[in-house]
Amino acid sequence: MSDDQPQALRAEALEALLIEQGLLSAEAVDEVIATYNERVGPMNGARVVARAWVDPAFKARLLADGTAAIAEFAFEGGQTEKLVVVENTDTLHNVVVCTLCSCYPWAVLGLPPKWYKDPAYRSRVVREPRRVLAEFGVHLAEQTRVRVWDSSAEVRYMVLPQRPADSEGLDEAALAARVSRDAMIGVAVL
Amino acid sequence: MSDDQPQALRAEALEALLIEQGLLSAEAVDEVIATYNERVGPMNGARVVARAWVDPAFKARLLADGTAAIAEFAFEGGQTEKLVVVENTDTLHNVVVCTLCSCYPWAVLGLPPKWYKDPAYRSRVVREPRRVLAEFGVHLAEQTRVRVWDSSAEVRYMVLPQRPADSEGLDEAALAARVSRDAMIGVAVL
Amino acid sequence: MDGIHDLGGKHGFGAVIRETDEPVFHARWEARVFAVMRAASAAGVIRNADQFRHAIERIDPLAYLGHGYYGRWLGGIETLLREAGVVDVADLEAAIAARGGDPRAPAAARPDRQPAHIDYQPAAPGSRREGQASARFAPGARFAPGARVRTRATGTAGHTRLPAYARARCGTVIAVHGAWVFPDSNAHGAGENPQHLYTVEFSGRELWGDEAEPGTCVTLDLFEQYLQEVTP
Amino acid sequence: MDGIHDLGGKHGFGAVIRETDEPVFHARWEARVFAVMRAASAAGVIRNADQFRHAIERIDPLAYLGHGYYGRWLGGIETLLREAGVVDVADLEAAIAARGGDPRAPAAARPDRQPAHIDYQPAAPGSRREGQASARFAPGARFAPGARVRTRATGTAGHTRLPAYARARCGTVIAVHGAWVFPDSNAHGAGENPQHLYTVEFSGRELWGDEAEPGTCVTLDLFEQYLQEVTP
Repeated sequence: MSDDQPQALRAEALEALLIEQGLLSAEAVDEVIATYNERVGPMNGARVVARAWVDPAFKARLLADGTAAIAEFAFEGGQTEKLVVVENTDTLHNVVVCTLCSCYPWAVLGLPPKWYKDPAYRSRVVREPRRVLAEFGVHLAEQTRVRVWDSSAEVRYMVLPQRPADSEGLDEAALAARVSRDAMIGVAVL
Repeated sequence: MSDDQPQALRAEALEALLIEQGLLSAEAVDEVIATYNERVGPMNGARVVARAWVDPAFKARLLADGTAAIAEFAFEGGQTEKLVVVENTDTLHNVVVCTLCSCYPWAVLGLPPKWYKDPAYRSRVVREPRRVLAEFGVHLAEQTRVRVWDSSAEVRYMVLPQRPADSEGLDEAALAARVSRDAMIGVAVL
Repeated sequence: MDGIHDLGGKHGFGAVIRETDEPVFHARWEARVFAVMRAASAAGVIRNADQFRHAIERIDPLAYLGHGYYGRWLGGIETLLREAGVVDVADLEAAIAARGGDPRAPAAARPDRQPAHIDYQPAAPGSRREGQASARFAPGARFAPGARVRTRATGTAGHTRLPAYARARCGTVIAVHGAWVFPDSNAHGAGENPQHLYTVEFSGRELWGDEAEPGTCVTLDLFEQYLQEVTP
Repeated sequence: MDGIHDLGGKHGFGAVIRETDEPVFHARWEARVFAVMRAASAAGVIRNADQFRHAIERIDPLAYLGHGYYGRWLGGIETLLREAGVVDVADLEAAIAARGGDPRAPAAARPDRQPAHIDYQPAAPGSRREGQASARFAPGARFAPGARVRTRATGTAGHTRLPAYARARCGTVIAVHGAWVFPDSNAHGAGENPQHLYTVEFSGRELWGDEAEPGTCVTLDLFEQYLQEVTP
């Protein structure tokens, strides 16, 4: 993958052929770039997490039915027909993967990072999650159980991280700014 | 693999370093080339097959203990510590593979052809042997059973093909000339 | 399909490499591929996500490992566009050459001569996913939370969402998700075959034996047809 | 090791490509690799075939699929030569550059920082294979021809000769070969652990389910430790 020039030219050629046939507009690329840079991304999931931290009723709804609970945010982005939110606790750590392709809850987390889609993460995290998490800097206590969610169908998973101990008194927006993408995948703690 | 120049240079560099250290002689490459072009190859297996066709007592010994039976030929070549010879009949067709690497009975067949070592043959012949054999031009009757020998340990397998119907009266040397490498792997019939 | 894509539990891929300040798209061509995917969907060439995933599974295995995520998409989309006759490979190669590229550079696409899904019609417009499938699916779920189930032992040449690492394994149902379209048939235009979907939890030990990390488990979302009851 | 090398039953590799009038070596560098392998064996760097096979399994997966048979050997040998300290990577890269090559071209070798086998000593000179192992192995074979056996369900991070496609499968013993060195331990310098070897026949249906071709079976040569008795 050191040289992606052949793929770049092939994509450009394919795009040109579809534009010629009237199947694609020349502006579509810029629209894609704008959508996933500006509107669809982990800032959406962060808002959901922050609200769950401050609003116990919302948190209960979110854990009971993630799809219904996030409907009020009206996110765009797709790939999130059914959302299940799983909560980290003192005794259980959750982490999400898709070993067969790269399923990911776009509406709340945007497009996945490269490592999430690469063979190393997909192959290893189901077999040796503690070792992989340690490489990410997450060192779990032996007695903390680890549950790896392999997204093999259309259900999409998001982790509800534990609220940082030093976040007392922050409002919802300030809390959202503390929530990282990696924490919502389960490869970071806050 | 369109361009194997990096591998070629790396091999040359490695060879040079070992020669410098006195671990390898500059003539070793030519000796390897001579050995496997001139002395170790399927002409050896062909002699074994031809003898089995003309000498029923040898054939019985060969099928009972291949290693002992070929000892009288004193082949060189290695990779054949224990040889098992399996006989094709009207109702059973045998074919040999090594799915995990490329094990092959060097002493009787020489070094394996490229296709034997490539992913396509190794992956497919255990799962769809009839289809693969058909691609090789071997169309088996439905009632002929197929047994695929996957060489997963140090036992090496060679197929004893059926003697061609039109070979009456040929002597052992003429018969040997009729035996192909592919027939001894089991991907051809004679 | 027992393909290169089925990576769960495989060894040899090294460390997880993270980028700092990773952009959403690393180059404009990645976004182009995304736009082409959308156009192919709108044109009806990509009929459903299952067919698209299977097209990606069918690309050249070397490209699968070497061309990255959008390179894999590119291979899958080109496969489907050529199978549908929307793009002709000669035109594509001419367009590559016109841009100064090598039209014979190894491509990821692997179109079938007779694609299995060419006659595919959705069973009903918009009926692809949960809501609609549930409505048309009368029978109740076969398994309830807490049920012990065993997965199918063998693979298939077609599309499936039961990874190899979880075959012939026993687990416990921890959630029931209603009826969903069955990818194994839907990917091939062989019907939506809606059926109940279960989240099944497998212990690390069940999946990986003695080498499993202690106190770990994996969940998978598995379709009813993959599962058998375990008799206690 | 659940590595890229475990190809049996995998889909997606296309047609078997045969060459007409194929030479024994396609280029001189292939014979060079062969000669280097012999030298590495003579120098004690390659201690046994199991260790060498495992070194090949450990190379870069892309190189495994893309560099051909002797490219795989090259990767395995370079791995072991570097792990043994016989070859330094800086010297190797300098030698490549001196020949006009790019020393940073993707290499197949994947040396471990702390190779598992560095302290390996053969249990006895020349005791690697059948004859000697049998002689030192007292107990009788656990299974006789005709016995029904089931293979181990799980894989391992180390070397093994039980392919993934034949795990958790029932078959019939058709031959007993005496005691042989156990590759799973011998590859790692963890002892020769000699044990009985059996040829086990599996029906196509047992391995591949309903999609199996009728009237086909596969045999594997399997070590006693992989096998369990099937109680009828």
